[in-house]
Amino acid sequence: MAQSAGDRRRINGPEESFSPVFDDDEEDIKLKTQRSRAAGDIRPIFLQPGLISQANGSAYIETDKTKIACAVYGPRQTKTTTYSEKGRLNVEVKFTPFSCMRRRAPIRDAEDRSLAVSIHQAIVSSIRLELFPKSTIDVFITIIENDGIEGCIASASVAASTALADAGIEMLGLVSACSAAIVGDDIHLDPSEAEARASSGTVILACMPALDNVTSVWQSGHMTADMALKCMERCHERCIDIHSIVAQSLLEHRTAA
Amino acid sequence: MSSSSITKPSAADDTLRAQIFQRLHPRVYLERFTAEKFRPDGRTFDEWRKVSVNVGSISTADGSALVRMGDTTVVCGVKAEVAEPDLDLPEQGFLVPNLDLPAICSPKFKPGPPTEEAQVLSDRLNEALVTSGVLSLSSLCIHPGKAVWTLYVDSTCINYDGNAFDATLLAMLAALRNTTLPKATYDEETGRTTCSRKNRSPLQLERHFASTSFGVLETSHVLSDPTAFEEPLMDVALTVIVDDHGQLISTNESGAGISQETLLQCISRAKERASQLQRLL
Amino acid sequence: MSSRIELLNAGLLRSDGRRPYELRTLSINFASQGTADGSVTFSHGLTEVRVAVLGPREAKAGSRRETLHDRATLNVEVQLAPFGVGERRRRGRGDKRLLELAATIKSTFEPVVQVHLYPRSTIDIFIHVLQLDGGLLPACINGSTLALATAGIPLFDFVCAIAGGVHGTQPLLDLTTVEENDIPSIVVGVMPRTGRVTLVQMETRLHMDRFEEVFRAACDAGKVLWSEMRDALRERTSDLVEALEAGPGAFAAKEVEEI
Amino acid sequence: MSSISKSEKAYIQSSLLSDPPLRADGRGLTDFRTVALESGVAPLANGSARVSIGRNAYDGGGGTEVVAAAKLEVETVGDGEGVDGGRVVCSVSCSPTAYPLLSSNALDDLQHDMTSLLHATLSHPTIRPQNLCILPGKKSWLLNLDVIIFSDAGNIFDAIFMAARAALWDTKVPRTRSVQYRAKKSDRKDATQAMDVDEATHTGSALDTRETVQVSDFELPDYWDEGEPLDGRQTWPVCLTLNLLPTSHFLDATLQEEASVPLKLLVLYSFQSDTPPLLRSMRLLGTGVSDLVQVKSLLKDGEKYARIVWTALEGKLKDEDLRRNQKARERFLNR
Repeated sequence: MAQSAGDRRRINGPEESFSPVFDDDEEDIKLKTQRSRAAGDIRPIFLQPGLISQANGSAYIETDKTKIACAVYGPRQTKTTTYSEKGRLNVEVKFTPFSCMRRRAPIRDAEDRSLAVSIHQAIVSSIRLELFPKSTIDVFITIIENDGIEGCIASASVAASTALADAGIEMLGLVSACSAAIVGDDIHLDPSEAEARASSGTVILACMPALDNVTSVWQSGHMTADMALKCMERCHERCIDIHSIVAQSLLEHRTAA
Repeated sequence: MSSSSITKPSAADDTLRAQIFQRLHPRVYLERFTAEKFRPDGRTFDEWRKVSVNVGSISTADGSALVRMGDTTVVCGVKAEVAEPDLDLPEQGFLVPNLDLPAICSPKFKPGPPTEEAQVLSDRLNEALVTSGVLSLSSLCIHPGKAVWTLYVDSTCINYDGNAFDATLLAMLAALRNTTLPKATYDEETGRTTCSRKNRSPLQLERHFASTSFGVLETSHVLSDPTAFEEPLMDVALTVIVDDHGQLISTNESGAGISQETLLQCISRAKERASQLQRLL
Repeated sequence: MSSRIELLNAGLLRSDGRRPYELRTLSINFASQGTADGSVTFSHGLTEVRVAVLGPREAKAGSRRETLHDRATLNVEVQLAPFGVGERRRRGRGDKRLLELAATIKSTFEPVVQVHLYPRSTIDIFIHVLQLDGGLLPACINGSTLALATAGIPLFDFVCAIAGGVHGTQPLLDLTTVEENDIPSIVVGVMPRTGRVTLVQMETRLHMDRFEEVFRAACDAGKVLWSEMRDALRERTSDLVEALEAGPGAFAAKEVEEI
Repeated sequence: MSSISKSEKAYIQSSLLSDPPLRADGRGLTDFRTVALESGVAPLANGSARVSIGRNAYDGGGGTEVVAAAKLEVETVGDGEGVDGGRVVCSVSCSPTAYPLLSSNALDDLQHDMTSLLHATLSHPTIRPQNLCILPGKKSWLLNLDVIIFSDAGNIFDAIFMAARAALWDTKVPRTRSVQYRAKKSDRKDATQAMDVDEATHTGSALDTRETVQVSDFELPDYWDEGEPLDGRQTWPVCLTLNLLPTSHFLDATLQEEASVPLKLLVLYSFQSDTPPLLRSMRLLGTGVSDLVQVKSLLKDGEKYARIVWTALEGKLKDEDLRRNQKARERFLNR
């Protein structure tokens, strides 16, 4: 992976370096696609609000290998001069360079933005932005370790919603999100990176279980409409479970403080 | 505020007033504490914050560490890649340390390219790792002149509550200690390097050391391990790096001058601290 | 100066069959483009550009600081379609060549557009190059002239631009890419009514005597272009007047014919 | 992308919800504006198409206008990002004319978001054409699909995917023939045979290990047409944007309608005769919420509309094929 040459703002390595090539790559992939839990089970979630003391609100989420930190700053003044009647939600996603199998050079790239867009979509409808004219709510997300982009989007959306609640920002409901992949004829919930790569299609669903509505659907790959609906229903069921985890962790955090 | 109508301000009111006072007159706020020989977070001057180190939790990195120093949290991951060595140094690998201070860690940073602070810290960290000779670069050689390891030591600050340098250096050293490299072989015919997934060996670190930072206020008050609130108010910032045999590796001082006495005092406390940190690793 | 393609054969015919002073086919289409105030699709041989003019209007949020209190500013942006050239290459907005081209076009039009009539405003000229076969700058300038005119922005005069070159001692007009790459060339922009020249660009070496010859030929060619462009504009205007007189719904009849 | 006043928004919303629903241009909720399509608009590309939705009749201008073009490049497998079997890379760029009010940064972000949807959908490994492979394990085609938005008068996603589909349909992959260099004369015969085999069956030769070892390069034989169409060109999906009202939905929104109804569901379907229709992508975009029951019914309706669009497009593309091939054949004969 090439490092941007002559970037004087960072310590630079050699001009070019490459990920190591392993002699037994294929075996490894086969090993990784093996799933240790049932198709309908998601990875265990560890969710901790309020770890980042500098932020107005924050949350750290860990689902097996995936590790994501999220902080909310604001509502604070929007820097541009144009008047906006509603508040602005700004989501920024950053991968740490060591978060993926291949090193990611520390430059903002396409994936960061598309992740941010989908997380924005998942949480924007839950926030009462009309209460914050001329203000911006910044949601910053750092992906420390990534095991499947679908899972990352879902977990990051959950973390963002938790952090928003932790920041005391008024919302209509907590957002929870879950992903699913079609592997063969089965639906595997919360797929890992290897599973998602082996699948023919994936679905990410974000919803507010307390209000029984859907804030985001993100489907890619190919599948029949029936299959997509089945995926969404399964995800929705899990979202209800995730919702109680989020509520629980927020409650514990409040009583502990 | 008419005090006659309010008989007893509640505790919440007091906290809020203290917060406003802290915001508006930070220096006076701090001085009121130091006059009582205490610091805003309840520490005495020479007290350090609690440190915890957690290594090897990131599977996508070849070595990793998470360090919490008080509230300051730094994650460091080492990624090893294969590169061609420099022509004039055919047997030397590369060690590339960087610190990122993203917008997530503090309200004073904005998204975008590295801030000046991050650049300065990255430079100082690079200096510290290079001058101390923590790792012999020739041990990173796979095949002279053809292939060497490049170790990207990337750190990200998740929560910035002062003294990022100590926390990051500790995280980088812990991550390097935790790093294992796959056994690599260079094939002269194809010019490619292949690695074995099963056969991994740890890095050979040459030296163990730690850094300790102090802030000096009005030449007499020496505050160890300053927080994000204290740091900008300090007259002098001092960092001392010593190794596990008590040998001084480097000192870095910025701001107004300090007396020799203070410096010696700091160095001896740094030695004490270094051995404490070594025990953690 | 050797190329595998013979640029000019013994019978004084060029690689695409034209004579030295012959211009390529001109096609001018005034179809509206989105919300643009003036627009034209201008093709000159195989070179095709779309020009849209927006304004005079308030500057975009980001560039409001650049407005001037006593006149309008011109803002020229040029984009190149990745599939419009032989080898696909994405050129971003920061591409040096395109920026330079935009700057040239801007400085060409600054003395021509009556900017003093619109203080504190911006006139945007957006150019999209769809296909490229030589004569990029002339096509952009001619297109911009027409687009500005259709936007109803007062101009002192037309600007008609054309490229010229010299093969051996023979001046050529309206160069294709193949010719541009091989022979010294100039671009001349004339204001035909006043006979003034607002642009002469030369990036290669050319003998003094040859220069004058090409320059004169190019100035004459500019006048020829002018008559074409003026006719096209007149036709459009008379169409508009006709439509205005006929009242609403008159165009519907024309639509049926077209399909 | 246009900003409209609150009262204008309320006016448009209430007329869409009235019974019968009213739209400013008199269309029904599921009516499309006129769609015009022309393929082969960029002669330097391997395939191209221009799509406009709702252009005015008198000068062919106005409306949403999108041009898509596919260009093929040879890539070495394993070099940089080259992948065995070829790959598709999509990009969308917007002319500033299309979004005159956006700052250049906002325009970049918009381009980016459109690119990511187009790329995620069309370059998915499950849809990759088989004949992007030139020499198995060595050389492959890189298909660059560039979409340019010239003007946006609403319903841009449908237009992008229609143009993309038409351009890919129009794309011709040049015929290639493997060549090998061998010194010995006795092997010549074998070599020519190998060439023939390779020319006839492209993918078949991949199984022949003797071939893959020896074939070192390829050439482009001269042929009267520009090549063969992409494999499985029927599978490229069509996009349908359903604009969501509380109780109903409508298609092909204009800019004003888009501004007053912020939530939309994008569904992308591909239809093949032998399999049930496949969902290629689905996205909920904008502010507002939906629910599973609504999504379910929308998927069903979306499939119905998408099939209509697909059928119409398929018919038009076949016409274009005829028109273009006719032209190509004539040109070849007249040479």
